[in-house]
Amino acid sequence: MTDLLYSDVEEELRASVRSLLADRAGFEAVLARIESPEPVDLKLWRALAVDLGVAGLPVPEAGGGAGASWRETSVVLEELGRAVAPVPFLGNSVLAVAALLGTSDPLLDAVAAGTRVATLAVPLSAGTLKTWTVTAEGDRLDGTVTSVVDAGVAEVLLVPTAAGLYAVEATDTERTPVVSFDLTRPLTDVTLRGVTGRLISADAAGTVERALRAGAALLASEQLGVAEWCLTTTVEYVKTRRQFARQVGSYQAIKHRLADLWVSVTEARAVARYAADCLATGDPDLPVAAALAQAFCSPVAVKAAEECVQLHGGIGFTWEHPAHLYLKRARSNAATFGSAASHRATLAGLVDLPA
Amino acid sequence: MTDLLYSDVEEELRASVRSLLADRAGFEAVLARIESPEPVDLKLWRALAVDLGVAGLPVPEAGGGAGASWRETSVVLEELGRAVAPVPFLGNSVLAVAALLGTSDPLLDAVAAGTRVATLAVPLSAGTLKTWTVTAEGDRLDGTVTSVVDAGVAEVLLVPTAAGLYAVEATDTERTPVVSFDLTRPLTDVTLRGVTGRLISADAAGTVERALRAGAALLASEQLGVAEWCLTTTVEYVKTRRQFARQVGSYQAIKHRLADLWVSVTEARAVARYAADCLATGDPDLPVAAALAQAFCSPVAVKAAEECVQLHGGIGFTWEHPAHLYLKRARSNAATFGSAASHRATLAGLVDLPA
Amino acid sequence: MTSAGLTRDFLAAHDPHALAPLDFLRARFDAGLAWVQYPEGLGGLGLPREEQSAVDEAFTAAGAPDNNPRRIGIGLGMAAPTILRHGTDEQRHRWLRPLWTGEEVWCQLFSEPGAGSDLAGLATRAIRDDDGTGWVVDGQKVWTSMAHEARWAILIARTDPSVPKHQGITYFVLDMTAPGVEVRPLRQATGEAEFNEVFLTGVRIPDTDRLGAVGEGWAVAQTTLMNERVAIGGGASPREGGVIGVVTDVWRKRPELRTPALHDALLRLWVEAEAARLTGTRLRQQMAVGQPGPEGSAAKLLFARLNQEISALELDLLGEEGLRHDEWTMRRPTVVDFAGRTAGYRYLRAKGNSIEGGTSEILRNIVAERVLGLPPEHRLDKDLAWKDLPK
Amino acid sequence: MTSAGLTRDFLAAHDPHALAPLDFLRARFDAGLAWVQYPEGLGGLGLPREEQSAVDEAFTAAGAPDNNPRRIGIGLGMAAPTILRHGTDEQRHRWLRPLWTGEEVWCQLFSEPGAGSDLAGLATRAIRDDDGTGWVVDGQKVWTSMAHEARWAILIARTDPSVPKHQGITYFVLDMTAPGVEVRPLRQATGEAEFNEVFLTGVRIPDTDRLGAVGEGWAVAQTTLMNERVAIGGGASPREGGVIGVVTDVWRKRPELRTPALHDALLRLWVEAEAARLTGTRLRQQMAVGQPGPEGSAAKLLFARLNQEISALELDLLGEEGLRHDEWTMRRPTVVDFAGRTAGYRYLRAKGNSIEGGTSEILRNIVAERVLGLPPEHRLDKDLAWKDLPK
Repeated sequence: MTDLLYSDVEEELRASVRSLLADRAGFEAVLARIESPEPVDLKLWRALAVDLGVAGLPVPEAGGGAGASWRETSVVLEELGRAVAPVPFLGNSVLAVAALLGTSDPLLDAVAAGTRVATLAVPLSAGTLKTWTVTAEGDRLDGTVTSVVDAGVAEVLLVPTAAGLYAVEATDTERTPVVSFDLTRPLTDVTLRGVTGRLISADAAGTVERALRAGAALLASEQLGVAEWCLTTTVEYVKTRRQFARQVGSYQAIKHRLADLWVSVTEARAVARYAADCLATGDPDLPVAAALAQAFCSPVAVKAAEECVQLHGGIGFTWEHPAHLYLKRARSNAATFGSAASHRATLAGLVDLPA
Repeated sequence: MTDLLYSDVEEELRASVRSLLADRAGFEAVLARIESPEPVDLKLWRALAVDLGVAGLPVPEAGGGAGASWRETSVVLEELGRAVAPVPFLGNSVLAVAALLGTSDPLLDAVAAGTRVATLAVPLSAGTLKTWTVTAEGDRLDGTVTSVVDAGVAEVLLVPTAAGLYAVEATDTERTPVVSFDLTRPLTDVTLRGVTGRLISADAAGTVERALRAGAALLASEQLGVAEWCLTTTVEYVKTRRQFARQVGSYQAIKHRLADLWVSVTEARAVARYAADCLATGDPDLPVAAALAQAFCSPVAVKAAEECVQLHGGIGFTWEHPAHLYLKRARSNAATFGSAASHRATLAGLVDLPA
Repeated sequence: MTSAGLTRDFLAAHDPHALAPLDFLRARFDAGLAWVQYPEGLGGLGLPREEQSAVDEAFTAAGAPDNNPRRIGIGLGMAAPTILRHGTDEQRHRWLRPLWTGEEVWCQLFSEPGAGSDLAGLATRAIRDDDGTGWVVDGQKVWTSMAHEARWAILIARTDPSVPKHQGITYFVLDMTAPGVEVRPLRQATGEAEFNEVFLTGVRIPDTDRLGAVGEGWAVAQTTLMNERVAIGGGASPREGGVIGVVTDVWRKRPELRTPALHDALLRLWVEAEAARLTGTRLRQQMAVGQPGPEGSAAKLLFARLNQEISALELDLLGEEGLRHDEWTMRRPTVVDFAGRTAGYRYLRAKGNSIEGGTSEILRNIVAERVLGLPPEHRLDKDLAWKDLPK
Repeated sequence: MTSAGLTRDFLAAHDPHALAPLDFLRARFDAGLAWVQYPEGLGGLGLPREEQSAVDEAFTAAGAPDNNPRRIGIGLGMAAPTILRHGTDEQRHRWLRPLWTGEEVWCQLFSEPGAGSDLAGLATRAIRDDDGTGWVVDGQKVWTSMAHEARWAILIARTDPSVPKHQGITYFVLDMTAPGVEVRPLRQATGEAEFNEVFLTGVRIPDTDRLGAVGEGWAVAQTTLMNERVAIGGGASPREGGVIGVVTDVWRKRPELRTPALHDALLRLWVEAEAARLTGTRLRQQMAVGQPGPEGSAAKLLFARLNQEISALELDLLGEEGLRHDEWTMRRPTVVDFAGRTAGYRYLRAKGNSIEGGTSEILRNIVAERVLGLPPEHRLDKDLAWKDLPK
């Protein structure tokens, strides 16, 4: 039976991560950073990866990891979502780890330990990848991949080609920063011109599919974290903000909207936990769980962020208030690893509801 | 410029019809009738058709009609919708009149005068009709048409076949009453076995298309009437019903829902008027206006009826309260002359938004 | 001995195929295997509630007769826990055994035409009779399922109109065969009458059938209502259990009805239904480890909305068939058969889901105030005497 | 003479290509052809408002310079009607001509950080100065467009905190160049700063710049606000005008982005947009025959919701492109350019539509109470002195 609760260990992990983020990734710090030359916080990343050891949670201890599971990874993602923290966790600890876990490549050690930041060179929007934009001639790679997450700070890029998945040194590639819609998750266009790669797996298709599925399953936990922050923050705000000499949260229309949002967030938690557990346990229902996770949690996070802005009134629409960062993250996540609509289309095939 | 307002003449017509319906089609009377052996009120119909002369409003006076237009017809439909009155107006004064108007058939006289009730033998759900279930061999017709509106009381049936549109005497056919979901709009299955028909038009396809388009355009006004009754009745109820020593209508969540519903009904009025005016004036935008009318007004009426039931609480769920008749009419209308979704698909072709 | 062992022994000693069903059920009750979490002597063994499902499964596997739990749901789910918690020993022993075996059906006389969401505003009066040994009750109750089959009713009535409304209510058990009890069917939008109106005219209730203290009825009723909401929201179901399974079945079997717009609409609802199902699963896991979360209210809200949206989609899918119904005959079902009727029936019946057992509006208030801690509605009726409230 | 005749004569006498634009505009004002419904001598001829559009068209056809109406929208739409209705003759003559010609830009100092929806709760204080010839104002205003370009502001401030809040407000015209006026850009979620915060520290206003009586400012402000809502909801537009046209354009030009689910979503929004457009058309037809319906509130509610939903759909359609933006630079636009930026910009900017100029929540209250006649919200703040209200 799938366990949809949080274990004590998971709750302890959450507390450590939350405490670190509260210290180091407060809103003012994040806001200042995103328009700075270093939008990603590598010091914070090292604290997470090295001090807390969360960079490779599902990797066996022998492989440099923490010997935990994807369930714990999902808890970290909830907290990173709550803080919209600009660290290369999604690229490194979800995509790269998932891609490398199936191989016996020694690179996994460093990636899981957080000492070499890696990411998978696919467009962040990809739910599946059927064609390759990089070609391999022997070990020389040519081509461009757009909108790659965490590629700006990665040392190693995992590049899929028809001939297999290759590891390349990031500094050998041309990296052009993208003006990302989500400022806390910078994207990079990567161009390879005759770059030398090292073959990691001949089965790029299978590896990428596995990584993107892990991404879809786990992103739901980040979306849950975003939604929870938005709900909690809004509830607190409407308790204190007064208009017409009454707390805004005493107006029934507001109360009912927040109640409905709470119901949605409650559902999102069950759905996200289910996906994380299926991924952690290798449950055969994983394809359904991952598609369901994105089909459900993605719009919930957007809705929560939209309600957060609206119910804060004018202040929620300013740059100086955190709400916009969550709105941008939620909206950006809605186009990450495939849209909710594309995941519904995937489900149609999986659960025999053909068009 | 399309006139979306009501003229003084239209408002006078509305007042006459409303007054007649208030006298003769009160809720208790309608409720008693729908489970009786005569679910359609032919006395009321005669009062409408003969006394008020609304059976053939768009028909020129020379053709037995009132020499008005489809705009006036739409006002009558609003009022009939407000009363969910069980009279054969939709079959006779919309479908049959629209079908006959393009012909010079003398039957139009009697139909427009309301002295012979006619209807078009198509399934009420049909938005378009591309195949015929009745065949003509010379003037002998064979086949079955299901779910025909007003066929139970019609004297003449207009039957489309590949060879053209025929008029047949209703008593020559086998008519099986359907247990209709909308009890105030009884349907009938009609079977013809070698029935003699009189050819009215060789172009059955064009005639049926014209009639169904008129139906779609005008049904929006009935839907507006249904929605208005539901909104008005609910607003009145929540002003008087108290729970927790407060009027239910003083709770903001209720207020906001009713405000949103009022906005939708306000829109539905503009959309329904536009469709009626396009039909009345032969505006080339009629195909868009008719599809828009159903795509928009159909869900508004359903929403209004659903809110009416819900906001009345328990009493709105009883047989003894009128709300259920409006819910059934609204839901049944949503499957009449094509669903909202099918009209959206029609719009896609008309306004160049291909799949 | 464990409940598993006791069950084994009981089944060894009592052949379910040899004994008359009622005798078997009485014996099972007396053995403490009816509801193991109840005290010994009252059908239980004082064991954790979680052990019950294994016991039930063992009985089912042995082909034992059951007590037709859907028919006696109000007794099992609402009356019994209230009697257990607030009844005297004598009351418990008198009522619980025939309640559980199904010999006596129970109904609930709470709602009134003027007191729906605002249940505590009820107007049914109970006045002490002249000799002080009982009460005389007058009033009208509504939305009472099973009243026409019930032997007993749980009843709340106003015993003191001169105090604020929550303070003047007392909780009784009413003999439905008593003179002055009149049950009339209440027909619904579906044409059926699942429910009844119950008119009480000078009905006498002995004071020994009062549950809890005079004026404490509102607190007692909370036990009943809490158990009602758990019952409505509860129940594990497999994927595509419930109404979603009906419409996916239509979709799979009848490709000619499919359109691209309906396809995405169906998938949206499939996703919603599966999310609601997992939410229910998580709720039960929380309860099993003793963290009763507030997800129960969420479950009921979702159940109502999904039933309504899914049945509406089914009508959209069916087109002309949705214009046609099976029958409008006034019937008196004892259980709601969602799957056995037309899509139109499901559509109409589901409208009741957001009204019965607490409207969705009241549930949202509960979530907003109790879960999110938002300020309560402005109320006039907490301090004023009931008789002085605007009606 | 008719306005058409006067326009013809004016254009015959004033060559728009020969005169300097400002001279031309001043002459047009003086000829009463600025806003024909205004009184003679104040840019008008006392004619029906409907005649204006024909006049404007004639000027446009003749290639005449316009007064850049979007830049001076607050002056034209809000300040001018208020000055006309509540100003003295002297005030009207001083302010209306340079306002209309665009020589002087106006802004509006109403909202405050603590007074948004509850505008009448404002805290900015105006105190009579020592010699009684003027006022000294202290406070903070927010959401002020054009404050950085404005010469004048319409301002409401509290002159008496000891009376209930609506009674203690006075309406002023503020010279934005006066000492103590500080304008700071207010950056929005889009990265731009369309708006400003305005800090008022010991700013002196002569009493001759007061509009209406002391303590009557709330009534005067109603004229301003009524005109604001009409302006926001108004405007005829062709089919597919506005944001829906942007997304239909993407759909038609880029078939590779299409999916069946998005197709139906797009059609739903097309239908909604067209219904909203027809609603606006009907509203204008009603106003033209002197039946000003309450559809204005509906129009603003719809405008906000549609802009939000349509821009979200555009992002859904764009996929990866929606992850990429054009720029986050802090800019100071004077008009909102919905069509010229990315879908992401539209999505973010549209979030402001349901907040600015009256939140959608407040508009729903207005519809519920004023149109449907539902009971007002329970309020503490109507009778208590402003200073005693909970803040």
